[in-house]
Amino acid sequence: MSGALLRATGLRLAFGGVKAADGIDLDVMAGEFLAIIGPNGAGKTTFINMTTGYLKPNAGSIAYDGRTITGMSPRAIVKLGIARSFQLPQLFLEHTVEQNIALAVASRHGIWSPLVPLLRPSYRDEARDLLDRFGLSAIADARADALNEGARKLADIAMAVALKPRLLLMDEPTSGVAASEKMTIVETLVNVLRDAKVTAVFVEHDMDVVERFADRVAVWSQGRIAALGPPAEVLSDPAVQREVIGIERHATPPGVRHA
Amino acid sequence: MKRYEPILGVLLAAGLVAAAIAAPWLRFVLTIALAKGIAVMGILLLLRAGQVSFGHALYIGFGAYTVAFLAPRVNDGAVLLLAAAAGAGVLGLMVGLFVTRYRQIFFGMLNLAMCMVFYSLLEKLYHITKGSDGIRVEIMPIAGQALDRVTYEWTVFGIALGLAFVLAFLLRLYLASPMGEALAGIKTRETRLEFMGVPARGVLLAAYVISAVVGGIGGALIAMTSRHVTPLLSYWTASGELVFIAILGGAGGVLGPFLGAAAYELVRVYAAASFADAWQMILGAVLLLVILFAPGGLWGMAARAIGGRGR
Amino acid sequence: MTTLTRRETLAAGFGAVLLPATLSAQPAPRPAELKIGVTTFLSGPASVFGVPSRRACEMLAEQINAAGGIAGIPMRPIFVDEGPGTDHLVGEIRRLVQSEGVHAIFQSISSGSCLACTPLSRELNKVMLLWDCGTQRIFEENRYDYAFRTQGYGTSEVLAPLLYLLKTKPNIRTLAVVNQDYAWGRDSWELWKTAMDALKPGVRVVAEMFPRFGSTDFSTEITRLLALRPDVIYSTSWGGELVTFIRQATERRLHERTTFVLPVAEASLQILGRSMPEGHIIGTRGDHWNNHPAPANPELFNSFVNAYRQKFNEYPIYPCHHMAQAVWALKAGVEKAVATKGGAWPSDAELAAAFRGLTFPTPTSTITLREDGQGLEDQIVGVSSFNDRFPFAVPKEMMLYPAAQVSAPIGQKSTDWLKTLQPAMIESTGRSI
Amino acid sequence: MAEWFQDNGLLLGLALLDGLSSAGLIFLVAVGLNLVFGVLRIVNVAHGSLYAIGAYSAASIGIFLASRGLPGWASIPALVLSAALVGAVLGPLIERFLLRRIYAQEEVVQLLVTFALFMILEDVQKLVWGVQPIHHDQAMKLLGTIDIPFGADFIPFTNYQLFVLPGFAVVTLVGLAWFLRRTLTGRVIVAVTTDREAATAMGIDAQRIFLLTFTFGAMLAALGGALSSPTAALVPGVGAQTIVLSFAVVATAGLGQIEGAALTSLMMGLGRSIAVYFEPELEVVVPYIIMVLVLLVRPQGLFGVIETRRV
Repeated sequence: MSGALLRATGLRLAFGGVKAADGIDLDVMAGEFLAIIGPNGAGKTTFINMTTGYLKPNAGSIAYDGRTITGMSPRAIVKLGIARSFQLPQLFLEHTVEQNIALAVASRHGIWSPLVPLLRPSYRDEARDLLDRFGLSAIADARADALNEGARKLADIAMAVALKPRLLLMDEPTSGVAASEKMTIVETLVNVLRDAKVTAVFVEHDMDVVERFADRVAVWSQGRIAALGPPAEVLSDPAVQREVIGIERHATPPGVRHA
Repeated sequence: MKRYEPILGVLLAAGLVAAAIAAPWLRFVLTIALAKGIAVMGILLLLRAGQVSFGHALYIGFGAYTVAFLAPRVNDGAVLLLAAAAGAGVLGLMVGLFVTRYRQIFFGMLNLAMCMVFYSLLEKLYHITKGSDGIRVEIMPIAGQALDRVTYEWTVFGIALGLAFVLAFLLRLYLASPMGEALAGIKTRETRLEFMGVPARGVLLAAYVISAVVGGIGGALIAMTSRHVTPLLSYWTASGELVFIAILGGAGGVLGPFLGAAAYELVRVYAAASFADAWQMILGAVLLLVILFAPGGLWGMAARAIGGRGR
Repeated sequence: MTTLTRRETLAAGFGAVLLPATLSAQPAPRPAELKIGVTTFLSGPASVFGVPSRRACEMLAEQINAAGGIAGIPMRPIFVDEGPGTDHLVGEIRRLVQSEGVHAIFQSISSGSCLACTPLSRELNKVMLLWDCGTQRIFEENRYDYAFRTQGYGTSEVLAPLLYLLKTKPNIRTLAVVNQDYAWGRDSWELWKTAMDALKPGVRVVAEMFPRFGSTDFSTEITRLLALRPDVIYSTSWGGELVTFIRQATERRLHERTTFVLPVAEASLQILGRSMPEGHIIGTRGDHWNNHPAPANPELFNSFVNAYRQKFNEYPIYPCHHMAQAVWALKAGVEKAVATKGGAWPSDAELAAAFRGLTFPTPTSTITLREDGQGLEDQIVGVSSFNDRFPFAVPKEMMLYPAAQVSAPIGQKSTDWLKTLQPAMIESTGRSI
Repeated sequence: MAEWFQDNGLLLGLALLDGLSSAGLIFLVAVGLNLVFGVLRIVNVAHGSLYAIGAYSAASIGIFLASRGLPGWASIPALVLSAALVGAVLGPLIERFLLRRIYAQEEVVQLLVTFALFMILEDVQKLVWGVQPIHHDQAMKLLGTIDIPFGADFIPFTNYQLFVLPGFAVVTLVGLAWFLRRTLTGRVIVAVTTDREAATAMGIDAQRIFLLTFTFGAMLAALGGALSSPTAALVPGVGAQTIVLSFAVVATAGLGQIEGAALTSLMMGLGRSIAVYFEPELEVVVPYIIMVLVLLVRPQGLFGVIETRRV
């Protein structure tokens, strides 16, 4: 691990009176898996939205690979190698899963070829390979709007991975996934990401997942980072346990969709 | 279903040719139907992106008037077709740069506004356009060949059919390409496109320009067939008619526009002949029945008959 | 009944299309019925003209057939709607000729329709009688062997009211125009302006307004006219728009500040009833006023007007008279052609030849189809007034303008000819009737 | 500039009066369309037909009452009554038997259902009321005129156009605003307009609201028609002319925003009347120019709210 891949400094953003980011300073190290935990409304998704260009901070800056990306468009940021997945899966609902992935593959190469099929052998193979690794081969030909929540979630992440990012931000990758499958899926995901040497930031509610897979964990509370460090250390902090994890475990039983 | 599309296309074309040989007056109606079918492919393209243009009669009118204006100077049908296509493309680019910033009703109504402004110009610039009287288009040589009337009509019919084939083929490729699939992505998840590094507006603009080009071609063919152009070609109801044909034919495949256009023109002719003062009611009722009882339009019906899915 | 037979023909359309279309090459056999295609507005705003004219046509066909038909053959009109626009109409004309096998076509109210369809007379070698459209462009820009207009045209229909105005109100100084924004509105203004500049130079045009075709509110235009107080307001509007304009204008007493000149007012007078103010100049696109003081054939005139009234509970309006003129011209033309062939049925070319130079009687006068195809129909203009006979305004102090004096000579464009007019013409043309 | 105002100030004043009256009428038609669009998300093309039928019915009922010797003052309540009647009969019929079957379908299909309905109703009007212009101006005549001084001169305006039309528009605007803000049903309608999903999730009976809103919209359309009938002769096609302007108002105003519709109507009414005074040829395109300019500055419409998608 060598230095910060992403550096957020003094990020502030308020919606009306609500401070979604109230002075966020965070370094994401190259190659690490950073988990973000915290109660709903703490500003976790806002951080991802700001990093990917969907929201513009009122103050502060974000640097990626030594370069300031604050205020850049999502499109430009993706081109630099930052991809994301979504809390509510953002799939092309009238396309098949395979087409969804292939579109992501295609967008890496530039999509401006009007006469060669999307599902040309090279894109198809890459998409199939990815689906295989995510264990989605069986539903490759299903339309995205026919999938269950867990499959949508995975397909959504697979699309982000297909962009071959250096930094991947995932918003609650395991919400909606059945508890019985959760560990297997995360394991698969982590293997894929480690193989591709992707740095990952993920918002997570399941502390078991955090404990097992995160290199570091950041605790969000009211637009601030309340704690930051290795999972074992942070999760055993009684204040964190009381204010974050306790509430979390009662407020959102696993499998419930966050709207 | 997609597999059958070429075969069905050939069958449909053979049917059109047979009808045109058998009844000379139908040849005229069917040429118009082909021309409108070509234009409706552009509507289909935009529908892929979930956008409804209520103003594409603008490009029909533009293509038609391009032919009418240039015919006395450039007396060759082939050149005029190219000119109409290119002109409509440029116009489409200019209008598209503006309207592709908008979605849904705003997109629809801005297109309508452009169309109505063009219509008003055709009416207002009386000394150039002859207003509602319109401009007559004489029989013209095509690709350097001077033609008598019947040969000319057959040639235009043939060109319309040939263009329909070529354009439908290209459109089919386009729709299956990354550009075409990204276009369909605008309908369901436009934001995701941006997060994949794909400029959604550019994708839509490209489709918009293509839709303008085919609109221009359709309009030029209409002018070469009816040989008289009037501002009515660009009235808002004419735009509605294009959307009407698209839905009647079904938005599932590239044959839909042609099925729709042929059905539309034939129903209109037969309704007008049988009930001269209630043809609108009959057309409206046909459309209503198709929407309520045959979702997917005529193409969907054909697809179900063969046993596949519409798309 | 007719619908059914036509539908049968159509049902046969797809099946019987395989029949060889070689009939026209044969020496023409005597048909069992004389089929006439009639294009007219059955939808949209201009159906105010189209539907009454269709009624008149059906009524006359019935009468003629009851009296033995035309040259012994019953006539059957087949109607086609002009409403959907020219690309549809051009197709319908082909269908009428190539599928229905009509023997002649009565063509179109709209100038646009006429300009689009008349060239087909040449291509399809079919006689077309232009029964109502007024554009001067038809016969001034082209020569047609198969097309004839059985009524007057824009030039005379505008010039006659202008002459009447200048004679009765020689001191006008300002004028405003409110016309519908489409070809007739623009054309009729250009004709008027050209003629006015020649006949009375120096009249100032204080407003040129062309509200959108189909407007339902003229309050703004009227306010502006009230403020401008022009001596004359010229409008060739018709239908619902003229009714709306006159009602909104009279309610605000615009008619007390100015003189209206309304060359096509006749068709709206019944609807306006007592709302039409008195003392304004009105025209009827011809000489067929329902109160014509001295029609050439009073019995025929009254029988037509009364039969129409009885059947439809209203007076015929000018499109009905125009339609009747086409029917009478058809009768005269066909009978002349048959007589020329000694009783044998004429070919299309022979039928067309019979119409050239044809003079046929109308109830009010006669109409001659000139060498170029243009009909010469006299014009009668007067000022609106009320009497006991009619529950709506009719003209009084009428002047008749013989067609030949208010039409451009053959081979000359109307706008060129109107420029050559001399002020002396105001006194020399027209006579009181 | 100052000089121009000195010369034309009085005219501008007249244009203002005319603009107010025409804005009133534009608003009455457009606000119903906007309300329906806000709640049902359907661009109701048949709104124009409802307008026309309202106008025709009002004229017929007025003529009937007059022939029965009813006193003149009754003609104004008769207008409102006939509008309510038309809306209450046709609105539920259309919503219940047509629209309700297609809420699940794509927007374009919904739009076309109303387009088909529009075509059918055009012919129905013709069958019921014929083609000759119909007019009944008792209400306008009854109220007489008022002389507005104009320099040394004076200009008569009809009280009906100067006061009744804008008056009805203001009453409708205030009444609607009160209804939407202060009553439970009104608030529910607003809730459905702003966030349909959330509203239904909260247990709102969307079907009832749809029915209610559509009926209400139909009544407003018919009211617009009825109120216009004393000033204008009714002919076939009057609906098509009216609806296209309302489209522009809706897109410019912003989704379901009644205040937006009011402001837009005012701008368009004034814009048009000013055009008639100073550049009459521009009158037709003024509404579209206004629409394009507004959307350039505010892409979501004058009073529209930007819909941010949660991701």
